[in-house]
Amino acid sequence: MLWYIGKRLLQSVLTLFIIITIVFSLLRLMPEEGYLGAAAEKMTPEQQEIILTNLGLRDPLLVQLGNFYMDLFKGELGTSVTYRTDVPVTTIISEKIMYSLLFGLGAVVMSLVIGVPLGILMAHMKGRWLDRLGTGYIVFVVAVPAAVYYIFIQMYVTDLFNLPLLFDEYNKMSWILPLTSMALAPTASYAMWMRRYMVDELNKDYIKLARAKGVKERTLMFRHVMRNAFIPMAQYLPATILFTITGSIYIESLYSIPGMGGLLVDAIQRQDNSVVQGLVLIFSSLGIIGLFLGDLAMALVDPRIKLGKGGSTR
Amino acid sequence: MRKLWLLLLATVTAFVLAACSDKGDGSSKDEVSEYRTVYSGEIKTLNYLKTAEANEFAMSANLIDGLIEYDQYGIVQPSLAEEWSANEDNTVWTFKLREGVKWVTHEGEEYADVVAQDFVEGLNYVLDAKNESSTAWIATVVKNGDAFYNGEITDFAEVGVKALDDYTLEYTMENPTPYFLSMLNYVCFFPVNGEFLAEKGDTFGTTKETTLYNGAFILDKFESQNERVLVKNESYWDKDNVYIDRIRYKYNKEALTVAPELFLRGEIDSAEIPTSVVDEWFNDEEKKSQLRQIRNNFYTYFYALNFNPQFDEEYEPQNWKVAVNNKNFRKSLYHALDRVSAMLTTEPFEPESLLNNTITPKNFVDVDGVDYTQLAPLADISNTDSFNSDLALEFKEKAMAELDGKATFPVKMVIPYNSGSPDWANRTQVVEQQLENLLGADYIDLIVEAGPSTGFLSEIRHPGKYALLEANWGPDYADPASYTDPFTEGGTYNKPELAEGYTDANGKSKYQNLVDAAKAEMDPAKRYELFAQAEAFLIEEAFVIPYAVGGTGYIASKLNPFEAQYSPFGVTLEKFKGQRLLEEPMSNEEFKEALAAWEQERTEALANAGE
Amino acid sequence: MSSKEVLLEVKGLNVTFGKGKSKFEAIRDVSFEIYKGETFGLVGESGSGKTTIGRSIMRINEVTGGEILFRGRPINGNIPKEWDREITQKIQMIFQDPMASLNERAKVDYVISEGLLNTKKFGNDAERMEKVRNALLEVGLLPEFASRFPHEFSGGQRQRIGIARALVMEPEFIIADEPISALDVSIRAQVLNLLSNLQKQNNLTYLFIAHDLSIVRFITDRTAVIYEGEIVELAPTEKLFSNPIHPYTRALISAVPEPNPYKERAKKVEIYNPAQHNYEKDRPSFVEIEDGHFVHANKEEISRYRTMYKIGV
Amino acid sequence: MGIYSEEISNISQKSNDNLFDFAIVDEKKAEQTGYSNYSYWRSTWQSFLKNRIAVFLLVVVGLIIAFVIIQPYLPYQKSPTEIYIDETTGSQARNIAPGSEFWFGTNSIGQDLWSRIWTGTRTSLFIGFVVAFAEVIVGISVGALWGFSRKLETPITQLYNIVENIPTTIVLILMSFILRPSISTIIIAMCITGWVEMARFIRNQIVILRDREYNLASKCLGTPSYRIILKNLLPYLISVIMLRMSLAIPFAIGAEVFLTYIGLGLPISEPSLGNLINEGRVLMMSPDLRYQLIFPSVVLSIITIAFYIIGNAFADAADPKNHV
Repeated sequence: MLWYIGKRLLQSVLTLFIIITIVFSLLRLMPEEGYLGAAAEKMTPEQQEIILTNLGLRDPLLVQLGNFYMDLFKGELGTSVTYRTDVPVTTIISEKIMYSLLFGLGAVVMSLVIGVPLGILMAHMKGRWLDRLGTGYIVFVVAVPAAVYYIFIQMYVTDLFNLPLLFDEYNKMSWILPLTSMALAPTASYAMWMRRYMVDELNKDYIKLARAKGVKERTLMFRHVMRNAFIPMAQYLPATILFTITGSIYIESLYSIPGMGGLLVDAIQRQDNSVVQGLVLIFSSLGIIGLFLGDLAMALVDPRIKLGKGGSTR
Repeated sequence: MRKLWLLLLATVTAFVLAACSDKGDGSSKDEVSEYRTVYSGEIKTLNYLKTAEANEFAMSANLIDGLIEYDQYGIVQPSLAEEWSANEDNTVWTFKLREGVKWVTHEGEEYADVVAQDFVEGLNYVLDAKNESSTAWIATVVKNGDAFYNGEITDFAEVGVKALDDYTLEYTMENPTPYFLSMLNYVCFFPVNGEFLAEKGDTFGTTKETTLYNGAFILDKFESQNERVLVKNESYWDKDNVYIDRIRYKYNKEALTVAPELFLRGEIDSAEIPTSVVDEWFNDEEKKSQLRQIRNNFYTYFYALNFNPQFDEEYEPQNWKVAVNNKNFRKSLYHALDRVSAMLTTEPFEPESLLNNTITPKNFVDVDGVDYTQLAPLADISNTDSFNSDLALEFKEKAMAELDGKATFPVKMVIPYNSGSPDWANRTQVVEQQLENLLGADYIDLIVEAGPSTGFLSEIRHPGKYALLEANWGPDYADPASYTDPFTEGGTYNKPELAEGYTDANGKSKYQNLVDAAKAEMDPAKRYELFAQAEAFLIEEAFVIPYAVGGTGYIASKLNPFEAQYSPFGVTLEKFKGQRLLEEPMSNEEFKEALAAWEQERTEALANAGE
Repeated sequence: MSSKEVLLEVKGLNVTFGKGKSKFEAIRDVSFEIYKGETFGLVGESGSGKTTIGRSIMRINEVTGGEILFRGRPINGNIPKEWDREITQKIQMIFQDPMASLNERAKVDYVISEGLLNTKKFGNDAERMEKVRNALLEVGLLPEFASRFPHEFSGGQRQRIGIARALVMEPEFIIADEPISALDVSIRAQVLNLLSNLQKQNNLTYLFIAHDLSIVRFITDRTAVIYEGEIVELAPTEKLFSNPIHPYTRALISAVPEPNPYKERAKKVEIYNPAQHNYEKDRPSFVEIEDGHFVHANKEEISRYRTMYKIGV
Repeated sequence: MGIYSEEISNISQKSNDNLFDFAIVDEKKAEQTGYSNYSYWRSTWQSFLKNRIAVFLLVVVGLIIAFVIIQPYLPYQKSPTEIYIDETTGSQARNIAPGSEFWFGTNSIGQDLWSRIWTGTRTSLFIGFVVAFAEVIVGISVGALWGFSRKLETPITQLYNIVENIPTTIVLILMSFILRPSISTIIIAMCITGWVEMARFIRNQIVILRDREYNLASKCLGTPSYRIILKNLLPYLISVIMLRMSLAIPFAIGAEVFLTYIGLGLPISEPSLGNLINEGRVLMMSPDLRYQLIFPSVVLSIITIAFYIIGNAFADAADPKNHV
């Protein structure tokens, strides 16, 4: 078990290393004008060159990479250049991460609270109106690009219920719409999973047997069906939670939530390499941790799987 | 078991929600004059010695005072300098500083006095290349500035700035600089407290705590992508002229989209109204009264004909080169461009008000109350619309006759735009259609191309990958020379020096010689006239097609723009000092009345100042 | 069994699966010879390794030790391409489950000519079609079936398609891996008869893998009994059934149900206990206890067997 | 007892000797009974036809595709890029509400929204199809190698872990930044990340299939690996591949909307659903102009939902288990 975790950790660190190196190199392909900002227009080429040199962009790529890893080793992510000049990346990210966490967790909790019971109900009433309604909702949310229905929600619902257009951390009402919008998609996928696994499970022979034996429907549902239906979900849950936490770029920008998603887009557009790097590090780590936790959860929930035998691929 | 789970989840949700919202209502606005707005362009630093971005200028303009300022008519007024003088040839400028001006911290505590040495420190920081200042190129106007920046000189004492005593400051110029005063409102000439700077080191200007203030406002809150709050500086030397107590900038990535709605809901006090929704505002009685034009700025827009075409072979750059070197061809384009139709995409109601017939816009400089654009050689151009379809077709005939056999028709013209700007894209489509319709598809074939949204200049304009390109330029100091930079040798625009048949005996282009002569002249009246001649030549030969001035669009705002300090240079236009919040936003009619009155008053004020 | 020409020889075969802790020895030191034209049976319970042996010969499973010779030439390890192609053609296999061993998404035509396509053993397409036709006829199916999909057939028909697939290659040696155990009882005989007839017609040699002793007795000439990866007894089939020596073989044979209920009831089933062997000091070996009858035993056991079953005296 | 005795007497009365003749087994006829005229694709299709909604949507999608192709050639169509001039004022016909002249109204510079929407739909569908196609090709190739070749398994798994963990957003944004905004850029950007899921999916399927007996049989016959993949494995995956492909189309269209939203999409001189929606989004707070957002959104939603449902219905139909 320990050996397995250790091996997986080592593998993850290696993967992370490669990812960061790739992103680091990719970022160096961006046009250099971005580093100079609006002033580029009026600077002489020599002046531009001096600034670029001072930013370390004239060093060989390997040296730049080396410096980055040296910093990382010390627990620093460097300082921002074009997002918040000279401010440590860790400071910038730590300002944003709380919002993303709150919204991400809020949305996950909301979608679990709504999505799982919805899926159970749908499975229970398979083929009836609730199931159809739920299926319609799932199809809509999964198929239509989020950007489109987010806009419509903001457009009509703010008017309808007189809710604030923008997020304001002091105004409770302003939390409602972004949270709800954000929860729509995960709610749909939880409901979809739950329904599918429940239906699969309900079709199995042991359920028929139990029914024939006269086991109460309630007991059947909660003891047998749900427990087994949860097993496949357990594997994906950590990953989806982390995915939601890393923030929704749309929601954050539509409602002005100062979270990490918006930060990522901004940082890339402003070519703030160190911030992008920092975010990639965090996102990728979260992704890898998610995978790992998923496998772990799977192993804990499912008695058939034992850790130790080979790595599992999703 | 399951109920427990749900209960737990519900509790967590409730807790999370409660925790986030418990901080209470932070905004109370009784009796304070508060100005609220949304923004989408984030500022990256408060370090005014480093930045060159408009958004950050807007911060430093209100947080830091420089030596001089302007009144609402654009006349220089004392600020931190109470009086000043220059020597005969405008190479040495001496300033007498105001006493008792304080540096304060973000909490409003006094930190130190503002003294002459602070200006020296500021310039030293800017000219030190390792600080990566983006405005150093302006500061190199002082003696040895460039040499120090490039590291040829290491002793800053040799640079042309000296604190003669605590309150006397002397600048020595590299060359005669009659317009030096107008440069002083640039952040690179702002003061900084040396001790504080040394103490903060690299963190200077990164947060509100690591910045010192001597301006009208102090930064109370600075959270990227969230909110910035400025509050009035109670220790400000001229605080009686600051009428707004608090300025709140709320971040919104979609500011452009939601700001109008927020304004209507009374959540903000100023919102730009995108062209696409202006109709709707004008059609609504209630909204209409809250909408007015934005005041023009000094950015000037023009279509540049490229003499160094480097675009893709498939579009025949050589053919374009032949065509563009024909004056009649250029003139046909010059007269064919219906600038009004292009402007309709951004200003559908009064497109003419933004058109500009010259490169230098009006109200920029004047000779004894006569505006530069009305000087003899330019007056004609300024007063007639370049669009003339008859003339255009006439020139087309001539060009086709002259170019017969030399160029292939239709001439392919690559006309790129920045894909980051939808307005630009729309305009380009309009121009393409309008020019082709007027001049005929047998004559020209415009190829609209989307350029990248970042690196547009280095991808498109600098390498010359265009035939016709909308370009703009903003002035740096109060002298027509400021508008010649794009077209003189070394400029990164359309390289008119490569035009064939315009080389003078000394090997330089005709335009270059005209500009050089003007630059050498020190008497303002003659100097400006020479510049006007050069500019008239540039337009007359149709190297460029002047198009418009900046400041397009409409705004709903509770600010009165005519109370604000006025000057094309530096950070002046961004200052809130002197402005009051109106009860009701100005309507467009009111705006026009006020504008007319202001122009009248300005002429008087300029004439008075001239005396 | 008229000629004693050895077609296939397995010498000291070892097959190991996995590595390290999870290492599992599927086959330990197995040797036997198959003569041309005979049907060689391989019996044992499931998991005993009989399929592994078949697959090792087919070169699906990697061999960890020993060698397999076809006509005296090794066929495993690094072998010349030419030889590789030849044995691919000469050695064919019939699979246990006709439901699983046919590609459901390909037409019978392709299924049968797949091998031909690989070896290019036909001049033109018409010739290939002709071969497919013949193969189908040979196994008693209509040639028109070539254009159908496997799932349109019953289990017995499918197995015949599987046989046709092997036959079309014109092999010398066929490994039949429990070819009838997945079939309906009613058609087992049909397939077995088909196999016998084909053997006579085409002069084939079979390695017949089975767990059902009665079938083995019916079809094979010689039989090897395999237990946990080792051959415990090998003898001409009749001899094996009439005079089984190894206690495992005896247990196996005694477990075969008798058709006669009176005899069945009177029958005493022997139970094999592997602990009965005492191999600590006296290592066992594969000994020819009488002509063509081999037993896996140590010296002590050999002598005991000789006296017990009165052989080879 | 009474009931049955009557039955029995009935039977005995009706019986005759013929009934006890031996039936002659006609081997040939017996063989023929094993035959059914089952065809995989026909059954799939028939099974698909049972899903009324999916069939309806398939017709809708078919009509839309046909329509966007022929639309420019129909009478009374306006140019998607021409800026129309209002006869009375002489200026651009801006923001004209839907009516008889401009069926879907005009946008803020006077371009006809009706033709822009169909041109945009054409562009978006084109992007969707190309991306889906490329994803399928690359995904299948990599997935097949990954699943089938034991040597390549570890390196590809590593590659997968890496590509999978670089946030897709970052790749999309970076690619659109590095390359010029154009249709091919968008397609490349989306393909770079898109194939990954497909490859993993194919790989998992192949791992499930590869050790089935019929593949061993092919190996015994000396069938080369490429043909085993091509003939033995991929035909089994065709239904799921079709499903993935039909889902890839709406996802690609959605990704285009996303890229446009963050300012990296197609230039607006090249209409696509993404930039039409983005153009319309600016107007969302003006009720009178919302039609500029609603029309493209509705068209986009219909297309994405249709592909989604069709894809799922097809996958269900393609599963032989559902062929009754």
